[in-house]
Formats: sequence, C-alpha cells, structure tokens
Amino acid sequence: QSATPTPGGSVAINIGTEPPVLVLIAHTAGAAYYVSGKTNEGLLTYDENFEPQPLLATSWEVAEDGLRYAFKLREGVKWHDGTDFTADDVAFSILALKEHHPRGRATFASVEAVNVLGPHEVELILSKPAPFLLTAFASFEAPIVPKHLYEGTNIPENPHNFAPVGTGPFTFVEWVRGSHVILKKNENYWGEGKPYLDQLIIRFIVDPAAAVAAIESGEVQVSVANVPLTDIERLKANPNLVVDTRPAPYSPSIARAEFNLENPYLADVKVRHAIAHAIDKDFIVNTIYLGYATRLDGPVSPDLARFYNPDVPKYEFDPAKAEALLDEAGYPRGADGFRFKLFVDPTQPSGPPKQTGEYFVQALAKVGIQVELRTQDFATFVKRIFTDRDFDIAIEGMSNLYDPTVGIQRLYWSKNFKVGLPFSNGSKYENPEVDRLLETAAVEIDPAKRLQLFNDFQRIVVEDLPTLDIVTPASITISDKRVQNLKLGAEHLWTNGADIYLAS
Amino acid sequence: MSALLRILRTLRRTLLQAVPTILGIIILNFFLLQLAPGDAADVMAGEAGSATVETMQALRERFGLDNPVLVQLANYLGNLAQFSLGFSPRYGMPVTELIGQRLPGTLTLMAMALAIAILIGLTLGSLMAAFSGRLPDRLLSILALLFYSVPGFWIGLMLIVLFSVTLGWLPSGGAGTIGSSYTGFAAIVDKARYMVLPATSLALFYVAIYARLTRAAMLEVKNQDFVRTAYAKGLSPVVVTVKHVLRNALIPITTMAGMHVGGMLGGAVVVETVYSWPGLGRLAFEAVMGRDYTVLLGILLLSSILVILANTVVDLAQAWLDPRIGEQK
Amino acid sequence: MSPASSRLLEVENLTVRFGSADPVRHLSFSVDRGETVAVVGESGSGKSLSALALMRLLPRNAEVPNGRITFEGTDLLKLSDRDIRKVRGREIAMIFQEPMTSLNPVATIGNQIAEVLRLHEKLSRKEARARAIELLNLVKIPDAEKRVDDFPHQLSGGQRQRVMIAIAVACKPKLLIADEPTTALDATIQAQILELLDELRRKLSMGLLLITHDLGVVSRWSDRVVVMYHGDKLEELPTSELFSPDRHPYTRGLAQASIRLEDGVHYTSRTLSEIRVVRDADGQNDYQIRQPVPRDLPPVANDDEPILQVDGLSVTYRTRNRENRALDKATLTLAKGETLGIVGESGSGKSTLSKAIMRLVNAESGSIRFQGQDITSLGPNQLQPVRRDLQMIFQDPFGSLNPRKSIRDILEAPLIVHGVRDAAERRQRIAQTFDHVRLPLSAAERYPHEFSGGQRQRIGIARALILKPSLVICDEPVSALDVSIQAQILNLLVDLKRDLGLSYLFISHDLAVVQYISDRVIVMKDSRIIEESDHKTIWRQPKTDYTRALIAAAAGGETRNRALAS
Amino acid sequence: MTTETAVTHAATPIQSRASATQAEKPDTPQWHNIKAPDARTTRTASVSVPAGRRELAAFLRNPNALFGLVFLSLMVLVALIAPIAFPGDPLGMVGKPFLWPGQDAAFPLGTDSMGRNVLAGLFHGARISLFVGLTATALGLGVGITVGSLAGYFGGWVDDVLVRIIEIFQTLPNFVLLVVLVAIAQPSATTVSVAIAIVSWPMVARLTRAEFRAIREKDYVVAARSLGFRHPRIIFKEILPNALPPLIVTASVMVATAILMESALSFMGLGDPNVVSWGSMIGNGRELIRTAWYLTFLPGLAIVFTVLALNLIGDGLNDALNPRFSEERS
Ligand SMILES: Nc1ncnc2c1ncn2[C@@H]1O[C@H](COP(=O)(O)OP(=O)(O)OP(=O)(O)O)[C@@H](O)[C@H]1O
Ligand SMILES: Nc1ncnc2c1ncn2[C@@H]1O[C@H](COP(=O)(O)OP(=O)(O)OP(=O)(O)O)[C@@H](O)[C@H]1O
Ligand SMILES: [Mg+2]
Ligand SMILES: [Mg+2]
Repeated sequence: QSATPTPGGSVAINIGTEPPVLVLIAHTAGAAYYVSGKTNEGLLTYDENFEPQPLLATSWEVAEDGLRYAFKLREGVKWHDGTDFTADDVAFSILALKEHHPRGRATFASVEAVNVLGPHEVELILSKPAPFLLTAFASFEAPIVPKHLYEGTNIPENPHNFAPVGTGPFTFVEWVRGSHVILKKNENYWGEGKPYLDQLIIRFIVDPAAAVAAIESGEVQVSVANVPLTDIERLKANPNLVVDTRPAPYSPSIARAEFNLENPYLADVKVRHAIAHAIDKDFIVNTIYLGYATRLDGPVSPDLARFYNPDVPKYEFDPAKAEALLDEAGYPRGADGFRFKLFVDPTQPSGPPKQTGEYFVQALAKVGIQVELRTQDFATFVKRIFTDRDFDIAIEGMSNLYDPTVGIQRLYWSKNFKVGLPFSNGSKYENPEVDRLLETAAVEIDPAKRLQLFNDFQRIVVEDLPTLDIVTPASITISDKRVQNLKLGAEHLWTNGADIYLAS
Repeated sequence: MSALLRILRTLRRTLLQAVPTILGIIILNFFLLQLAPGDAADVMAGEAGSATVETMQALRERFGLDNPVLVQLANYLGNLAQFSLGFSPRYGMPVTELIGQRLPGTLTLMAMALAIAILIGLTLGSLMAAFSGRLPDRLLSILALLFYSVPGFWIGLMLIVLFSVTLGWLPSGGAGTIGSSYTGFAAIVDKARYMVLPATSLALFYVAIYARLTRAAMLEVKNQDFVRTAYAKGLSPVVVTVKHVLRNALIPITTMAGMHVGGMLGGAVVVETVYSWPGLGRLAFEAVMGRDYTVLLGILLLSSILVILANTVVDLAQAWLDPRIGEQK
Repeated sequence: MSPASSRLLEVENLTVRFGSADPVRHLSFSVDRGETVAVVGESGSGKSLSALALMRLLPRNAEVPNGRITFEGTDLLKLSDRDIRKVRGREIAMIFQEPMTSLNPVATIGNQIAEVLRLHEKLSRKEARARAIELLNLVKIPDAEKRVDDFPHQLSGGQRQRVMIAIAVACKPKLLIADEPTTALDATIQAQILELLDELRRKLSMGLLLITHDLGVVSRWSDRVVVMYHGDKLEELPTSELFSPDRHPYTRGLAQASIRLEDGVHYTSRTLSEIRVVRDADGQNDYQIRQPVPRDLPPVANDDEPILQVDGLSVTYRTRNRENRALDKATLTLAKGETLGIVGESGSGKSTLSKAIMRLVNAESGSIRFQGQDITSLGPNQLQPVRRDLQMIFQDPFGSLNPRKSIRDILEAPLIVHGVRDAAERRQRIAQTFDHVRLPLSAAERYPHEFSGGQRQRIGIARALILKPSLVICDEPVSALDVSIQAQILNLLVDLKRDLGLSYLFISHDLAVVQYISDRVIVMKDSRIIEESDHKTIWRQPKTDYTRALIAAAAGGETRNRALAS
Repeated sequence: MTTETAVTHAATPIQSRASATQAEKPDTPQWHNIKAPDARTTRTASVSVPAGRRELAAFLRNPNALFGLVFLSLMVLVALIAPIAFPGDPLGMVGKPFLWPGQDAAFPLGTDSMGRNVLAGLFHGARISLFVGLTATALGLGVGITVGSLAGYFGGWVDDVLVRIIEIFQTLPNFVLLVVLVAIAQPSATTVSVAIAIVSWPMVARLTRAEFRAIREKDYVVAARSLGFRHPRIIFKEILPNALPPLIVTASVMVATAILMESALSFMGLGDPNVVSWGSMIGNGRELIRTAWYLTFLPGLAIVFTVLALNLIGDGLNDALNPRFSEERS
C-alpha cells in the first residue's frame, strides 16, 4: 500500500477465541485461520477479485475439461526445519486434506490422483470437474505440510498441528495455552526481504471489554472480531487506531434463522413467509449490529460478490401482511392472543445471535406467535439441532466460504440432511429442483452458466424460505495505525502476513 | 516432641481419608458429565462448521466416545491407576502436561489473592473490632460489603480501565510480558505486575468475608478473660491485640480460608476471563464447553487434591496456632 | 503503724456505674504494706468490680463517676493510659477469679510469665525464661524446667492457678489482688495456695487484697475484713472480730451461716441460719438472721431394696491418642432417703461417676441398678421413664443452662418431654419449683446470663427437682455460692428430702458441707473409691492417709488464725 | 439450737400453697434477697415480654436492622408490584436504544442496547433475583443444616459418611460445577436456583457440623440428654439456636452469593434468557460498560443495596437472637 515498507518490529494480534490447532491440515476451526497461513502456506493466494496469485505454486494450468490441474512449484523453498520443500510434500498434503480435512473430503472428492511430475511439479487428476477447486488452495484452506514429519503418523493428532513446521514467513516459537502464540520471522523465507515483521504474537483475549482495553492501552496492535460494537465509535475517534470494515470475501459470514421444516407450523410456507414479514431486518442491522452489518435477502452474502444475486424476492417488514398470512394459513389468534408457540435457539448464549433471538421473541409476539428463547452452550445447541432435532428456529452464523458449492450447498442439499452432522441441512429442506441446480453447478465449468444456476438457486430458496437469511455482519478489524498491509486480497487477515509492516 | 508427631498423625489420617473421597469425586463427576448434552465430537465438528459423517466417526473414535460408558470409566480409572490423566485429542497433549502448564500460574494467583484477601480482611476486621459499634466500624463494614456485592467482572473491568487504559501503569491482561526473556528478579517483577490486578479482583470478593469473620472472632476473643489478664500485665492495646487476640481469632479464619481454596479455583473463571489469564478455571470452563471430559476430570481431580491438601495445611496451621487441637479429641 | 508511711492503697468514695446501675457505691477502704485485707460479701456484691477498678480494667461500658484511688500517693484514676500501664503488672498485680480461662490457651505458660518480665524488667528472652522457671519453682510447680513450655490446657486447675500467681508476683508488685484464688480447688490444694500467697506477702512485704466468700479462709489468712453487700460496704473490721456477736447483722449472719468442719454440725441436729434482707418503705435494708424451724426427719429406710446399686463400674475416656481410665471399678449403694457424700481430689472421677450413673457416659464394665431395674444397657427409649426419677445438678451451673432459653423454657421443657400436656399444670409446677429454690417468679422470662452464679445454681437445682425425681445427683451444688445462699440451699435440700423422700448423691470439695449434709461419705482418689464410712466415723477415724490429709487441710483453720496471733 | 435468731415477721411457719413443703415461704413483694444484681438493671418492662416478642422488640430497636428490613421490604414490594407497575414483557423493545437516564421522561432510568426499559427491568428483575437468591439460600441452608447437624450431632459412622459426601461436593470448584449443572439442566430460574443450592450447601454443612460438634459437648446438651430429651428436640431446640449465629451470617452472605452467581452465569451466557434478572441485566450490559455504564451500574446498585440490607438484617437477627446483646443494647 504505502511507500516503502520498513522491516522490523513486533505486532500482537488479538483473535479472541483460542484455536484448538494451529495448522488446518485436518481441522477447520475458524480461529486458526489467522495462524495457519502464517506458518504453513498453500499453493495459491487470491486478490480482491479472487484471481489466483502465486505462492508456493509459481504457475498453474487447468485443463479445458476441468479434469486436470497442474502446478509448478517454487524452487529453493525450505521447511522451517531446513529440509527442502518438494512436490512430494504437496502431493502428500493434498491427499491428507482429502482424507482428513473436514471440508477437504468434499472439496477434493473428485481428485482421483495426485501425480508428482518432477521435484517441483505436480498434477491433480479429477474424475469430474470441480469448478471451485482453483479457489481452494488458499493457505489456511489447504495448507501444505512437510511429508517427512507427517507421513506414517496419525495426521489429526500429529504434534506439528500444535507446533507447526511449514514454509511460511513465520516460524513457530511457542504456544502458551490460554494465553498466546509467538511466531518469529523466518529468516530463510523465500520472499525477498520478507516478512517485514520480526515477530508476530497471537493473543486470545476472550472478553470483549478486555479486548478493547488491550487495544486502547497498546498491548495489542490488532484486534479482530469480539470488540463490542458500541465501542467502535469511540475507537474510531482514537487518533492512534484505525477501524477497518472491509469485507473478507474468502469466507464471508452470514446470520440466518433456520426453520425446522419438520415442525408442522413451519412446514407451511405461508407461516415462513409470515415470519419473514414480521422481522424487521433493518432493526437488526441498526440496533443489534449498530449498523455494522448489511441486510441480507438471500443465502449468498454480498461480500461473495461473484455469486451474489440481488435479484431475489424481498420480504419487506410488514406485520399486517404477516398476520394476514398466518390467518390464511389457518392459525388464528387464540384467546390468549397467540396463534401457536415456537422455540428459538441461538447458537451462542450471548452477543448478536442471542440478541437476534430476543428480537424474534418480541417481533413474532406482535404477530401472535409466542416464542420462547432457549440459550445453551454450544455442545447442547449442536446436539439439539442436528442430533435431537428438537428445535423450531435456530439462529446461526454461517460462512459462505469462497464458493457456494463449498459453503452453501451443504445447507440446502437434500442429500446433506444427516442426523447428527453439525451444520448440515438442518431444516431438512428437500427440493428436487434445488438439488438439481446445486449438483449441476458443482460440476459446471462454464462460469456464466454456473452463475445462472446459482442465481436460480438463490431465487428458489428465497421463495421457499427454508431459512431466513438476516444479515451479513461486517468484518471489523481494529488496528494501530502504524500497522500496514494487514488485510490483503480475498484472504483478508488470513494471508501469510509476509507483507505486514510497521510504519514509523 | 508432640508437635512433629501431631503433624505426622494428621497427615496420615488425611491421606487415608482422601482416597475414598477422590474416588467418589471421579465417579460422581464422570456420570455427571455424561448427563450433559452433546459430546466432544459434536463440539469439534460444530466448531469446524463443516464435517462429514466419516470425520464425526473418526472424532468419536479419537475421544473414545464409541465405547459404552462403563468401559470409558474403566479406561479412565485404568489410566489413573498408572498415574496418567489421559490424553486430550482436543488439545493434542497429555492432560497432565496441559494442567502442568497452568498449575503454577493458577496457584500463584490463588495464593496471592488469598494472601491479599486475608491481609486486608484481617486489617479491616481488626479495625472494625477495635471500633465496634462506632462510625469507623459501620463505614468499613459497608465498604467490605461493597467489595463483596459488586460482581467480580465489573471490578475487574473497572480496574483495567483505570490502571491500564487511563493510567497505563499495569498491563490489562495476560500472565507475563509475552516473548520477554526476563530472568531472576526482573522476571518476578514482571510476573507480579501482571498479577496485581487479577489477584486484587479475585481477592476483593473474599475480603468482606474475612473482614466480617475477623471482626466477629476478635470481638469474641476480646471479651475473654485472658485478654484482661494481658492488660493486667500492663501490655499496650496494640501488643494485646497482636500477641493475644489475633492468634486466637485466627482459627476460624484459617478454617474459612481452607474452604475457599476450592471455591477460588472456580471463582477464578470470571477473573481469568476478564484478564485473559491462562489459568485452570478458564481451562475447566472451556473443557466443560468443549465436553472434553479427560481434561475436566483431570482438573476436578486436581482441585480435590488441592482442597484436601489445603485442608491438611489448615489442620496443621490450626494445630500450630492452637495447641489444644490435635492433642485431644 | 503510722498510717502515713505504711499506707499503700487508699480507696475513697469509689463508685462503679453501668448505665443506670451502680454495682459499687461509695466504697472506701485501705490496704497497708504487708497487710492482708479480705473482702467478703454475697456473690454479686461488687467485689470483683472494685478490684478491677483498682487496676483500671473495668469493662468498657462501666464508668467511675466519683472516687479516688490513691496508690503510693498518686491517684490511679488520674493517670494517663500510658502511665497506668506502668503500674499494672509491676506495682499492682491481680490474680483473676477464673483460672481456667484467664490464661491464653495458645501461648506457653513460660512465655506468658516471661512476657511481663520482659515488659517491665526489660529482661532478655533468655533471662526472662530463666526467671520464669524460678517463678514456677517458687509457686511449687513440679518439674518446672520441663513444664515451662507446656500450654495451659496441659495443667490442672490448681496448677493454672499457680501460674496465674507466678505471673502476678513476677515483678514483685507492691499490691497483689487475689480474687477468689481458691474456688473450685480441693482442700489440700487450697491450703497450699493460700500458704504460698501468705509466704510471698511476707517475703516481699506486699499488700494483699484477698477476695473470697469463704469465711474460713478469711479468718485464717487476713488481718482485716471489708464486708460488702450489694455494692455497699457494710463495715470494716479486724479479722479477730469476725465472729464476735456485736457486729453488723449481715456480718453476723454470714458468720452464723457458715459451717466449719470442726464444729461437726449435721443436718439432723441443726438447721442453718439464713440471712434475710428486707427493704423497708424508705429504701433501707433491714438485715435479719433466722434459723428455720427444725425438722422431723424420717429415718433412712435401710430396709428393703436400695434405690441405687452400682457394681464395679468403670469408665474409660478414649481420645484419639490416649486412653484415660477416669473411673475404676466403683461400687456403692444408696438407700432410699439417704444422702451419700462424695469427696476427693480434683480429677478423681467424681463427675465421671455421676455421669456414668446418669448414663451420660457409657460404662466400660460394671452394672447400675436403679429402683430395682438394671439400667446399665437400656436403650434411649427404655431409659426415658427412668430419667424422670433420676436427676442431676451439674457442676457448672452456667454451662449446663442453654444460654438462648429463658428460665421458663428451661424448666418447661422437661415437663413437656415427660408428658405434662396441660399448660396450666406446667405453669403451676414451675411456680411451685421457683418457690422451692427461692427464686421470684418474675425472673422466669430472663436468660441464664442475667443471673448471678448463685442464682444459676439454683436454677439448675430447680430443673433437677421439677420432675419430682427420687434420686438427685448433686455435683458441687454449692461451690459457687456464698455462705448465706449456701445455707439456704442446704436447708432446701434437707427439706425436700424430708418432704419428698429424696435420696442424694452429694459431691463437694467442701468437707464441712459434706459433713453437714451426708449420711454416709465416700472418698475418691485416682479414679477409685478409697474409703467409705458413715458420717460420724469418717471425720474421727479416717482410714487412709489421703483422707487424713484432706481433713487436716480443711480443719487447720482456727488454730492458726494469724489475725489473733499478730 | 432451733430458735429464730432474729425478729422476723416469718416467725410462724408459713403454710405454702400447693405443695406445703417449704419451711418458709418468701415474703413476696419486697423479697429483696433474690437480688440477682443484674436483675436490678433489668427494666420490669422487658421482664414481662412474652417469649418470642423479646427478639422482635430487640430487632426492631436496632436502627441498622430496621433499615435493612425496610429496604428489603421495599425490594419485595417492588417485586410484587412489578407486573402492575410495568405490565407487559420487561424484555419488550419499547423505546429508542441507549437512552440515558433522565433523557426521556417515559424511561426515567433509560433504555438498554435493545431499547428495553431499564426501570421495568429493575422491577421485574427484583422478582427473579430475589427468587433465585432466596430459593437457593433456603435450599442450600435446608440441606446443609440437615446434613451438617446429623453429621455433627451423631458423629461416628454417620459423620464419616456424611463428611465424605460433603467433601466430594466441597472440593469441586463451585463455578465449574455450576456450569456443568446448568449445562445439564438448561437455564431457568428454578434450575439455576437448584444448581446454586447444590454448590453452596457444603459450606453450610461444614459450618453446621463444626458448631454442632462443639455444642454437642456442652453441658447444657448433656443436661438435656439427662432429662430424657429426644434427638430431634435436642438437635432443633437445644443445639440449633446456639449454632445459628454463624449460619445467619452465612445465610445473608449466601443470598448475595446466589444473586451474584446468577449474574456470573448470565455473564457467561448461561442465564435464563426469557426473564430479566439483575444479574442478566449486568451480564447483558457488561460489554457496554465503557459506553453505557448505567446499564451495569443500576442493577449493580440494586444488588449492592439488597446485599447490604440482607447483611444488616442478618447482623440484627443475630444480635436479637442473642439474649446477651439485646440486653446490652437496651
Ligand atoms: N460487664 C458488666 N455489665 C453489667 N453489669 C455487670 C458487669 N460485670 C458485673 N456486673 C454486675 O456488677 C455487680 C457486681 O459484680 P462483681 O463481679 O463485682 O461481683 P462479685 O462480688 O465479684 O461476685 P462473685 O462473688 O459472684 O464473684 C453484679 O451485679 C454484676 O451483675
Ligand atoms: N469428656 C472427657 N474426655 C476425656 N477425659 C475426660 C472427660 N471428662 C473428664 N475427663 C477426665 O477424667 C478424669 C476424671 O474427671 P472428672 O470430671 O470425673 O473429675 P472430678 O472428680 O469431677 O474432678 P473435679 O473435682 O475437678 O470436678 C479427669 O482426669 C478428666 O481430665
Ligand atoms: Mg467476683
Ligand atoms: Mg467434677
């Protein structure tokens, strides 16, 4: 961005939640996104427009039929332990991802073989096209791990998941559980003069108010997420700090209310429409998110611009219409003023999900639907929704990820209704047309056609409304104004961090 | 002669009694945790946000959740018999190591908090007793109650705002300067700087209890005949209070302090959260949330050993404070 | 004896006030160097308060509105707090009434003695310890080098009393105040302690203010006597005149009410004089001495089965680390209407014996037959009816009353438990028992702490009598009472025996009292019954050395009256 | 030697009333011999107070206790009239968010981040907070006193077993156990109360046991046994009243602890989401502590004052129940 980066210095980033692992070879914990790529790079990185950029792969080639991906790898790269990085490592890692990575299983499902063509050349052979695949090689999404340290081990429990050895710009120093991770500059990094920082500290300050205090007192230079929204105005006024709300296209999150279609009331599309009309999304944006969110009308976040379809039916806030719909559906108000009763379960017992739940209680009561809010810890929530299926409306935060086939299909595809599987098709939505659209899009290599399929999909699910999409929250980063190049490209803060530097 | 004997006897008795207690604790906790909905696989898969049936199955195998409950218990007890607390797949390390990392910090924090609480409590309590029924007594007891009834996180956040953000004197969280290479005295100073605020927040809650207790005990002791004897010797009020009254009044206070050790570990959750202090309370909380039973059972086991040890220390302290204890009855 | 030079302490017009009450009023007296002044008077008459006032150690809620306390020329009441501290412990020292609680339980006796030495004499730690050992030797604690590190609870009551004395005399005070120094000690130890005090008085030529209710002690050890009643000094007199007939009626009453071993009085031959104080219309006290009419006593029914038969009874207290056989194969019988006196060393198992008979501690072996029934191993339910007939007056009157219950509740509970359903009947029984023990009914709503020691003892007696038992075990029922009240209680016990046919097991360390009340006497020592005789023989022909020593210690009095000698 | 030695009006033997057993009968009104020195200081008025009222009278004479009582009554009143004063759901989003106290007359104490009426929240919150505080304390005391008194009174194997049980619960870190319990049972005012009771009874039990062990040995208990009192009577009528002082202090502290624990649970997001409590208000407001401090301060104040009131009442009760203190105060 700005003039000439100056090397040196240390930056502490507070990411709030502590991740369970540091390398995402067999895991997809959101908190680890911030760390994994710093030590273990992927083959590619992406600019704002999702154009792939070289990283460990210097060039790549996708066959016309979309069934072969060939990568030329960077030469002279060394693992942090001094071993040479080769194509074997890449082949091994991709197969490991396919085998152990919770998403990788699906992403790389069609990868039939990974062939090492030379010390720095590798090809992937697919059984059927995977049009999203080229966007799947981001560092945190598909990290490359050293074969010599992982081969023959139980990969999910490999100790290097907790003490990474990678090729990235930062090497692992220590992980003090419950406190921080220290990464230091990789002196042998392939990128000339990079990284600029000498040290990168990842902190886990869970408490939002404490997180603000930490950034205000200068103990951390960057804070992502979990800063109370009410404090942002004040922080904006702080001359030392910068508040950045640019979106994170690689994994935009959305807030949604999932209806349990097995519930007799909610099985009626009129009821679902009525609920949509009873909810004032602008209220949620303004009051709960204090404006740091965008109203959402369909399953795709506008942050995932390539696939966003603004042209879907909109359910305007209209309680009268909601009441009419409910009457029409055959649920008149009873003696107590209520038509029927529903439960609302937010994912988290605090913060915007809970507040959204609270708003649902109030808003739906106005149209005669009695709602009881249930809060619970995460484990109970997961079990209740996806195993016990003892819920009516679940309020969740979800990631669109970088491609609808990867991030959205799982939520609407009837074949992904699986009892006991978290964050699958929890509504039990079954629409053959939607299934067809999703399945076709998953192998369609023509981008235009694919986009059309997704547009149709978006329109249908918004009409059917198995899920009410509510908002896409802004991704807020607060940083010391000296910290530069924090968010780069589509990967946002999840890049390898080699370009971050401290302006004097 | 009898002092050492007394101590040994107390120790032996405590250890013998601890075995059934600890076993009871393990079994009780084990079944208690079984009642909580959801399991570790649910949490891990849920956190990942995307999973497949196969990865879920693999997770359950890793956690040993595919076994019947009694087999899991037997496995756990088997592990324990070999002095192992098991392995946590979630944290990717043996539970012993995980706990070991946090134990020293937690213990120091607790000890410091307890020390602060007792010190301030004793001082306040003595003052209150000295002025019993008069204005200073009233004011101090209201102050003590304020400490007591203000939620810990509120005090914690306020202290952070004041001392870290506004004044910039003390760090707002953490357990030490990250990446520092202090040694010796500098390291101690560094640790102490990080500990002041959390220890104070943790302590304030207990200050009221000790202050009230001290006050009551002092008033009780003050009216006893031997205090009059001490005055009759010509001793000054301060000497009488310190040498004769306080020591007798300490006994109920040590009892209470012993009882608080267990409570502090749990009460520390909130303070640890506010100060991002890598302590056992927070770990326990996360283990509950993550349904990571090996870790939680390990902590609970440790906590009970700690409490039993604390009780023993209290017993010993009391035997030292009061020669009548442990000799008869 | 020129007053100017030898006068040590001069108390003038001293009043002690608690709120609206003045427990001590316009008290004046003096003590000379080397002189022993005794203060006698009813329990609660202000003796201890006066003593505390001298030390400026009155409770915080007390004040001294007027008076002067001149000690060696300075008015103690005018001294600053700092200066009075220099007097306390060095110039004036005090032995407190209650030796059990007057020592700090968590400090060694050596340190407690050394403390005062280090404070006033500025001795080093080592010197003070050496002096402490000397002092312990002086007060005749055996093995002083070893015991100097003992804690108070490791000493017997008599030994603790002696430690108190050691503390008091450590700095060779000019005035020593001894407040009831020998209450609750058996006769031999009592004699030793008084002798010790007297010796110290002579050696150090100190003034001794001796507070006691025991006229025997007074007549034997003091030069002058101050008689107090209700906060007023009634008169002051030389000890030699204590028993002379033309004294104040109250003093006379005390003298008549007291019983001495050598007089050999027995209940069958004489009632005891009682003092009655009546307040006239103009608020003046009228002191009257009366001797109740004698009683016709039915002969002790020795005929049929005895009411109590104890055979080979042994009790062992087991504590965590030691066993203590407190009672060893005790055997005794008690006929209906008989009073069996028990005397003996402190700690010899007297209370244990009574508790074992009451089934309050479990016997290790032996049997107890009560009214023909073997009660040794009855369960709680079968024991219930027996309890009604078998009652006990506890040694510690205060401790045996629940501090949170009014006297009415305390007396009513046994009636309720034993099935007196009718509230009116209960009220009537309570009123009647109040009469028995000479307590005004208006006191019924008050709580134990609101009574004086003597009254509490009477409440204990009332509780034991309210169920109309047939056997009452009396454990030191009169030890805390001054002679006038003691006389009343003894008369009452005899009356009840006559009217209700009661039997008593009567424990006391006061031989004269035992002599007066008992039909037969047993002597205990070291957990054993060592001697048993009828009430006449035992005093004349004691069989064991211990009994002889006991009698000698108790009877030595008159012959060695110092007051007469000097 | 059986002559009267003094002139007295009682020269002739007096026939006593019912029993006719005395040699002499007191000459009542002026019978000064029963002087009980302390009796003189006792005002006749207090002598005639029937049992039970004395405590009340002593309690009411104590200004501190009275203040506590008045304040607590006020709180109870607030809890009772909440549905009348603020009909409708206190969680209702009725106004503009973040109105400061005094900013809008309709919301004298302002609104929270969701536009809920803070005053209505405080009123309705009193219901839940007092409910949780009192229920949890009552349950905890009930169980704790029962277990503790049984263990302390009977000793022996009963004691051994009960102490093990107490220890098992005592050694568990309270808050962690609380979280587990709430996770199992789902947060609601009742479950939270029960959970708090479960974690707090061991302390009561320990205290009770210690007191009972000490008091059991006292002479008046021995005396009660000698009079044939049965166990329940001895436990509840003889020992318990004397064991009360530390328990009363503990109880007043426990109510506070319970209210605070509920608040800490809310802080961790484990409270009952469908009702307002002071704790949940603080929990919800905690992130806003820097911007809208009144949201935590006001319910905090309510807790502080309630705790204060409870403690004053506790102290007052203690003094009143202790015949000694109430005497000295008069
Ligand atoms: N702290 C106090 N508060 C109120 N009254 C008191 C206090 N201490 C003593 N008294 C009263 O003062 C009076 C005198 O008490 P004192 O202790 O001097 O009696 P005493 O003559 O020593 O009796 P005893 O022979 O029983 O020891 C008693 O009526 C007692 O009730
Ligand atoms: N509860 C108990 N536990 C252990 N030992 C006891 C207990 N009660 C009494 N003893 C011991 O038993 C012995 C006899 O005590 P007991 O009370 O019967 O003596 P006593 O003859 O009544 O003495 P005193 O004249 O002092 O009242 C003493 O050595 C005493 O220390
Ligand atoms: Mg006295
Ligand atoms: Mg005895």
